[in-house]
Amino acid sequence: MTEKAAGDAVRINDFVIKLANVNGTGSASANSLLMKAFFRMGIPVMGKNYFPSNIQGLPTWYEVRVSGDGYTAHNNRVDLFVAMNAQTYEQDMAEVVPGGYLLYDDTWPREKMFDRDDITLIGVPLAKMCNETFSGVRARILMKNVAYVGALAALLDIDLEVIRGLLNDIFASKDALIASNLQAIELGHGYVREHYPCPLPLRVEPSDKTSGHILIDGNTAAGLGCVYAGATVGAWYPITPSTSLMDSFKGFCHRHRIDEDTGEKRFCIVQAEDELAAIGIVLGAGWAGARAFTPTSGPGISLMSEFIGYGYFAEIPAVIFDVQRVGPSTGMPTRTQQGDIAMCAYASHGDTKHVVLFPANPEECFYFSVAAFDLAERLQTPVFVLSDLDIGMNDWMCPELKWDDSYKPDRGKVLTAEQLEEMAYFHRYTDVDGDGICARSLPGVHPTGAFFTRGSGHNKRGDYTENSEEYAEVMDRLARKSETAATLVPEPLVTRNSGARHAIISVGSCDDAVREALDIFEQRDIPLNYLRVRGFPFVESIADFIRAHERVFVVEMNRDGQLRNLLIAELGVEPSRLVSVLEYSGMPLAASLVVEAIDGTLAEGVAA
Amino acid sequence: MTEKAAGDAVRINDFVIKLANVNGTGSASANSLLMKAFFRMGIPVMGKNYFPSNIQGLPTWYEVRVSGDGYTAHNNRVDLFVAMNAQTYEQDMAEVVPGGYLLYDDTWPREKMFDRDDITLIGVPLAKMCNETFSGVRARILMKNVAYVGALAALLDIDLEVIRGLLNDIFASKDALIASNLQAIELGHGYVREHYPCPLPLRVEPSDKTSGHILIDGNTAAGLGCVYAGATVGAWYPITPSTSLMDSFKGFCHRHRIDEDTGEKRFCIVQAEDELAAIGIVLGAGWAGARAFTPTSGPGISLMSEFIGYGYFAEIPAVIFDVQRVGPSTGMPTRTQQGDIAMCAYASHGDTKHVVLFPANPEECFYFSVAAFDLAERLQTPVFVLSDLDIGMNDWMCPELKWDDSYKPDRGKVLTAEQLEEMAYFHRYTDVDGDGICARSLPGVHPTGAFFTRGSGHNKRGDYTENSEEYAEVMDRLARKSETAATLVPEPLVTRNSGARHAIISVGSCDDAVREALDIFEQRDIPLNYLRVRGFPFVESIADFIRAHERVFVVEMNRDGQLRNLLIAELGVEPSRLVSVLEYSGMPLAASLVVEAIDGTLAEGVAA
Amino acid sequence: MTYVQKPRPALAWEKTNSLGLTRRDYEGSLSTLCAGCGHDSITAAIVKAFFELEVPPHQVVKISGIGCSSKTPAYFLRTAHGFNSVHGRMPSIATGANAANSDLVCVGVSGDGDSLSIGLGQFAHAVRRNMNMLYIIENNGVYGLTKGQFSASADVGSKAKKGEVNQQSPIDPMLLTLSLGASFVARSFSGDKAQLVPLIKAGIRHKGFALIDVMSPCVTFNDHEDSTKSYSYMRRYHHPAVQADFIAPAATIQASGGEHGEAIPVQLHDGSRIMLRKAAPDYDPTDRAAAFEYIERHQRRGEVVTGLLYINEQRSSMHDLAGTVNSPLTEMAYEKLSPGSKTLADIQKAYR
Amino acid sequence: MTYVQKPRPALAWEKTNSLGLTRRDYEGSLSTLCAGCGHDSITAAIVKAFFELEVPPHQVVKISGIGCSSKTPAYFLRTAHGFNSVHGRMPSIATGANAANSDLVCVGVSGDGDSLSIGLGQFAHAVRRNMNMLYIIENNGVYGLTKGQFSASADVGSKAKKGEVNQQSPIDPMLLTLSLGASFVARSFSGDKAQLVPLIKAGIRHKGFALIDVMSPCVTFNDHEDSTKSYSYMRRYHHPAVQADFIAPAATIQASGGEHGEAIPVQLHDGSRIMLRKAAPDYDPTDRAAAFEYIERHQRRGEVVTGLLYINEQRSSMHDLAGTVNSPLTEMAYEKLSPGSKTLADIQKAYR
Ligand SMILES: Cc1ncc(C[n+]2csc(CCOP(=O)(O)OP(=O)(O)O)c2C)c(N)n1
Ligand SMILES: Cc1ncc(C[n+]2csc(CCOP(=O)(O)OP(=O)(O)O)c2C)c(N)n1
Ligand code: SF4
Ligand code: SF4
Ligand SMILES: [Mg+2]
Ligand SMILES: [Mg+2]
Repeated sequence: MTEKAAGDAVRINDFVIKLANVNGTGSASANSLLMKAFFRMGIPVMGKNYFPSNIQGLPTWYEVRVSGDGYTAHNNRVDLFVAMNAQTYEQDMAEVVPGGYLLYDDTWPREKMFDRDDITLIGVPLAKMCNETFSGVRARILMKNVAYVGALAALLDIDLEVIRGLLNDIFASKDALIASNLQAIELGHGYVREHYPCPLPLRVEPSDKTSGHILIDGNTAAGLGCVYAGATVGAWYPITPSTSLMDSFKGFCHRHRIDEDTGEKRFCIVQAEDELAAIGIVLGAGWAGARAFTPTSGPGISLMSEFIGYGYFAEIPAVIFDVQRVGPSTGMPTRTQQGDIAMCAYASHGDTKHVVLFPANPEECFYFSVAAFDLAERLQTPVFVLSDLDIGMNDWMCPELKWDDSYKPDRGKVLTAEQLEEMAYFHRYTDVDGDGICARSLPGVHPTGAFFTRGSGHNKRGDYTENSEEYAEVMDRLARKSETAATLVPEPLVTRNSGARHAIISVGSCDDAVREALDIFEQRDIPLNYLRVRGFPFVESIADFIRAHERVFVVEMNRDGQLRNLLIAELGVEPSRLVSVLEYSGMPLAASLVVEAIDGTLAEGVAA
Repeated sequence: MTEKAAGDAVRINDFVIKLANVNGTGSASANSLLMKAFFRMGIPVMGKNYFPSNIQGLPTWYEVRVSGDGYTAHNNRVDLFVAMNAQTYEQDMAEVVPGGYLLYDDTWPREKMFDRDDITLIGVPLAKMCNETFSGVRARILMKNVAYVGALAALLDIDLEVIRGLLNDIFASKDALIASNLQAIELGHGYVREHYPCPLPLRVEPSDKTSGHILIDGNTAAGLGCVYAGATVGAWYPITPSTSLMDSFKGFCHRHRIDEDTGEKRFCIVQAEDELAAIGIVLGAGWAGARAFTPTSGPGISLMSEFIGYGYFAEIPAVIFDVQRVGPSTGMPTRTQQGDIAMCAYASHGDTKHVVLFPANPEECFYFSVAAFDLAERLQTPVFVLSDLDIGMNDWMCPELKWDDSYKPDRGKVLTAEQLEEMAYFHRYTDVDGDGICARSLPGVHPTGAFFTRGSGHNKRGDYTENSEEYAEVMDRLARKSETAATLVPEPLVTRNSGARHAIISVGSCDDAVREALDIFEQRDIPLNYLRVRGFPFVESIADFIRAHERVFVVEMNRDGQLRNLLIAELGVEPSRLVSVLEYSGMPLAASLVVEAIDGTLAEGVAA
Repeated sequence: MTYVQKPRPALAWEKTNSLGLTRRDYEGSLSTLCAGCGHDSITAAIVKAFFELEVPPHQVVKISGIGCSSKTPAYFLRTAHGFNSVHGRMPSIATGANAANSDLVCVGVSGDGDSLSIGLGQFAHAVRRNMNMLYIIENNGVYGLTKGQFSASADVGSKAKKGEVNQQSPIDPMLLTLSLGASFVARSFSGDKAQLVPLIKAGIRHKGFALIDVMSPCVTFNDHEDSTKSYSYMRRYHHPAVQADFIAPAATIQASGGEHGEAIPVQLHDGSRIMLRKAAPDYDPTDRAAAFEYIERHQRRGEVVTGLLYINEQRSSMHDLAGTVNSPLTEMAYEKLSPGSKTLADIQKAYR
Repeated sequence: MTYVQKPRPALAWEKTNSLGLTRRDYEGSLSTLCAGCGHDSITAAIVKAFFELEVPPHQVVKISGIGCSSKTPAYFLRTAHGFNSVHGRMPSIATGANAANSDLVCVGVSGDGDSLSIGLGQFAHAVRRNMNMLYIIENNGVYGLTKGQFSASADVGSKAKKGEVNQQSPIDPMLLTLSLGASFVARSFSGDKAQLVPLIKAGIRHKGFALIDVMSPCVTFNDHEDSTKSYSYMRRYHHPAVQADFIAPAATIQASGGEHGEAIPVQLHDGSRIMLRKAAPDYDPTDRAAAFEYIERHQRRGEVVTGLLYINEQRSSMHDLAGTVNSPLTEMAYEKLSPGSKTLADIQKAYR
């Protein structure tokens, strides 16, 4: 190995590793082992999986960013490539920064092919070593992955003790597995130590920046949120990237919601025949008084549209998780995007407006899923939690989740049997206190509470109507309810920098990249303010924020500037003030894209 | 009968009759007879049916406006009420203007109940006379309706010859039917002439303002348009108020598309199992090379959302008629609204933008349905024709439809077998001329044309991709195609009045009322300009029009100002300039609502 | 505590049940259907069945899709919650309501359009789940509410009012649900209340999915000469194969063979029984394939086989299969649902 | 004029058919499925069947939904148009394509999730319309592409890879489509190409809806010990009831009773024939109810009955029922579609 240009600049706790694998070969656990090792060493870390919509045999990549400064957004720079897939050698090599490294399995040497002279090639005979050491096809394939983690440990100075600890935790008491994994680690580690100068200038040092944190994906956190919110009915139809949300709920329920004595389940999960049924089940359960939810992705929302309008008009609580993937249509099911913002805000025919929460990370997935159930019952309406593949399926570093045991679900205005007993009559859609929300009754509770729920025209008593005034009265109240909703959804988060003339507005998983970009601008003495939208309908203060700045960059991940359109239409702000910064390629947002786009616009501004 | 205050002011060819009936009693044909009689006398006339979502036994109303000046919008004023439904006597009576008239069946006298002293009561013993004259329950009920037409003929001075002519045409050679109907007409006519001074000050005089015109409903005209456009495949699932569109297509096809020799049909209509299937059938047929369409209403579009996104992304021609009814959800299926504008513009998850045509009357329904097929094939995308219940189901006075026999369907860029034979390869999604539209090939034509259509990520060659750049390239081209679409959809219609500082923008069936309002303002020396949007994506000239006015009133029929939102988001115009004027009660728009709303805003403007 | 409906003072001539309620207490608002519509007779049968079964109305939920038939839940059990959902999606709403609160007595009312066209998928999957509900199809061979188009149950050769002849073979809810493994498959005729009322009672008490397909003529669009769904056709070709008497838990069996063969008792989960009397001696309502064969054979002759055509009390219902707790999930205290802060901390140890 | 595929120069050892095409000309792009996936064997059988039937590939359309199975149309007939639609909606796309151009040979490929869950309604209605197509369900009892959840065809007691046991009774496509009046009902096993290829040929030539439910093990998620959809289970319980040989129009019948009973010829619309050889002597593939009974009986024993289980060549297909013109509507000249200006003027006389 000869170190190539710039390769000798030492970079501690600040680099990106990308790993290329073939899917279905078990690389995911090795890559996650790697990521966790950094985390346990106390170094902030990000890991993102770029996998194909396929089960076995196609290229898949994993990006690990190690950042002592805590930057955990996607970054287009690759310092070290672990190229385990011969199909993609060429494109993988092209991605490495000058001065970077490429590790590959030189059981079959390819020195000719890896012809860049500005990167350092690190050959490790992984297959050869594993074939010699392990028996069984599957084991050999799996161990190759573990072995490159060992090699990386040597190259990057990862603490082997940490890896040992991880393996102990992962395989619990399965000693044989622990032993063979350790053996594989040592194969890679030993070989590299023997053949290459270790560690590289690129390396890690223990730190203390991850204590009080966990590594968790958003779907797991959201599923856990549903458990803590007291959800009892979950209905779903599998769809990437939302499937693991229900897996999470199911798993936690199996561990924490089964009666120890009787084995009875305190939850009911229905795998529906499709998304139309899933939302129907949720509405039926919500109407009957359970907290019910469904996780899905874009195509599912399209299919649920008719029922979503029903939920809005008949005022039934429901929680819908849309873990967004790339649209339109089937699109790229294993890539990320924020392309469903507009749809969720106004889903279904006729005049509708829905409550949407926008978590930016797994931590918010947890808290917002609890909030979503409270809001759904308080507002008696479907509530969307709009996450995305990046948040939902990748492990993010988050502060530990906290729970306040004094929490009580907000059931909203639900009449008890006692209250109904006192009432001479019950009118379902009469708003007595002006907040646009009426009292509701649950079936089976009291005869006085009976009413006929319908998606057809109804008046404030709940009777069928085709009368213009009665219909309009209900519609106007629903509009009033939206105003109430704006005051109840999670408020925007605002970060101010003194002297800022311009600002950024963003949403969801863009947050990490935007905050990194803000720091970059600050270092360059261009202070920007930042507002992150977390709920819809928008609260008026967002308009004030916009009006207080010359230019507002709306950073989002779709082609058509859906958040920007929504801001303009809903808040009446001047469109010319709002400049779109868009990433819609399916990759997570990188700070560099934000910086370049804003630089471009500001330069124009100067020129003009 | 004693004429009441203001009742003696003679009003010729300028009044509104409203008729209250029980549905399922055959009143529709009598009311249509009445309307046609005015029309054949050469007087511009409007007729609107306000019927319940029910088959038999509930109240239903019909409004007939006679206007020598050609105003055919809904009008809240009722000069003469024909109250045939005892259930609604009270509310019907309340609607009559002071000085107006109320005709009712005084077989069962109700003088006490009709206690308004500012209107004139006209009792006619319709049931009694018909029971004495006709036999059979059904005949007696039907003839009562015809008899009140006779009574009205006497009161309003309708030419009996015209009525005779109509009956001859309607019942063709069924002499017995003609005779009994005439008998009923004469019963009513004779009784009224005998008992009341005829005609009333409210009356008609022959005119010549309907020559070159027809009375037709929009669904019939649209169905006819599909026949002339050369559509061969129609798929649908029944839903009010779109059902009669397919009835029309079917009827005309049965008369004009069946091979005289073989009896074979040159069309294929599939009554689908639901709307998801209907749009699937249309996409399958369009992909295979047929002109295919589906008529539906709001709930149908919600259900079609997933497939609509597919059509956008895979670029398949389709024509979708959305005959709008009142939403959200089931809403009021027999009332009118423009509540699906936003949904149709952006239907489905992910970034999409659709082509939408907005006919304002049955004449445009005909021409726009032809245009829709041309655009769908030219642009290779689903095209919406957004009509509404008022246009679709009511008879409107329109200029005769014309057809240019030199018309050739614009099939767009479809490769012939000969062209494919010359090609070494075929790449489905490559744009060679920059208009965003690529050449397509049809199945069964030539092996070189084969490609794999998919809703998942694809590159410009048509191959599957998960590559960011390739995906984005296709999405960017689709955005370019939208720009091309803006130049091809029907251009906005602009009416200018010299000295106008403010303007109105409106859409669809609002047109009649808006034009009436413009005249009212002009008479009051407040000139307003007027732009009627007829296609989406919007052409840039609409923005220019908006910027050229101080205030632009956006008149539309929904609660949330959907057209206004679309204008702001798409054209980047300043929101504060655009003032919403909204009617969303389910009734057609009346000029008075527009005038009052604009007056209100302009007064504010003066005050401020 | 549970609340019950306060009996209205019953009129002298009104019979009351053990809850002190009269039959009128089981009625709903006035029907707005066409005079003579078959659906109204089914409504009346439902009222009678619930009154006689003595079910507290507010413990019932009435769920429907869209159509004339789907309007009818407004016309019975005024003091029960109703849910008029969207077209073809009643089964999913019912599934959700049942998932949330298994104590509710769930009655679904649908039409042939609602269940066999747009709703076929949901219908079939509700059968598969065997969720505990009574599911009534008010079958008239047409889409009544949209004015008379053929539905998927229209028979080949049946003529529409405007003359069109149906060409497509019908989807028969009996054969269909037998193929899907349904546990309670019955057919009746709106004009035969004596047959229908006990079937409704048995369907309510059956633990699982109970389907009753009721031929229910549409007088406005499908009651003419060449219709196979008219009153006159049904009166002629309605072919009862098995009569079912419903016997409440306490009652003693009126064991009478009847005219046609011996009576077979079927024990239901709550202790009530159904006495099956075979009208057709060769018919076995517990043999799925035989039922299929019998119905199909008679169908080819234009006969509409009615009665409790198949029953299987062994199949477990949705909640039993899922192992859900026995009491309604809606009544579960939050404390029993939240694992609490300590557990949350524990859980997170695995995420480091 | 019609264009045909230009034969590639065939390699010496390659067999060509009468169009001069080799088997390779009927292949598609490389499969991206898991090594050993049953679906790939079905792809191979389709290639073989089309090659031997000598169908010009570009006159075929290949339509599918979403799933691993639905990806496979990319892997055969490279020079045919393909349409990978949305999940569960292949039947409607096929209906539209067939409505537009009745000359196209339409092959639909779907999965058990695609057809029996989300797509059940469309599937059933395509059967009802009896539209002219070959419909293949590649049935593995799971949702392969979303990583192994149970599908509606999973058998009771079948165990998932992660240990969960399926409790719900399966929807069996054979029983289901028999109940719907399907005209061609067949089942096979991806591992039995000798049985499968002639069935595919017969299905292509059958005028109407031809269903072949092919048991197709998912090696990644459902090929383990306690699965009833695994290779080993199928090898053991695959129970051929009727073998079908396909005979092209010109060929003479190889009338051989075979080991199991006599051969019954079935004449297809285009002159070709199917020779049915009954493996089970008591089986009658033209008796709908008997087929139902046989399949159901064996199913209860865990046996998977395969073969051409039911055929009815008398039922008319969609276009025949509709009376559509015989040639493709897509080829109809515009002049034959537009009534012209004079007629328009005439029509409008009624609108005054
Ligand atoms: C999504 C949707 N599509 C179509 C309709 C229109 N529609 C209302 S009822 C109905 C059919 C009803 O037929 P059926 O279920 O047989 O009930 P019936 O009126 O005959 O009792 C249709 C098509 C609708 N309401 N919603
Ligand atoms: C509307 C929608 N919902 C869910 C999905 C996710 N999805 C893709 S394939 C699939 C199931 C496929 O199962 P099956 O049809 O049996 O095919 P297999 O992969 O087993 O061959 C699902 C649920 C989707 N693509 N679209
Ligand atoms: S239209 Fe038919 S189904 Fe509807 S209410 Fe009237 S008779 Fe009954
Ligand atoms: S996951 Fe299963 S069905 Fe999908 S390709 Fe792999 S083996 Fe085949
Ligand atoms: Mg019906
Ligand atoms: Mg499958």
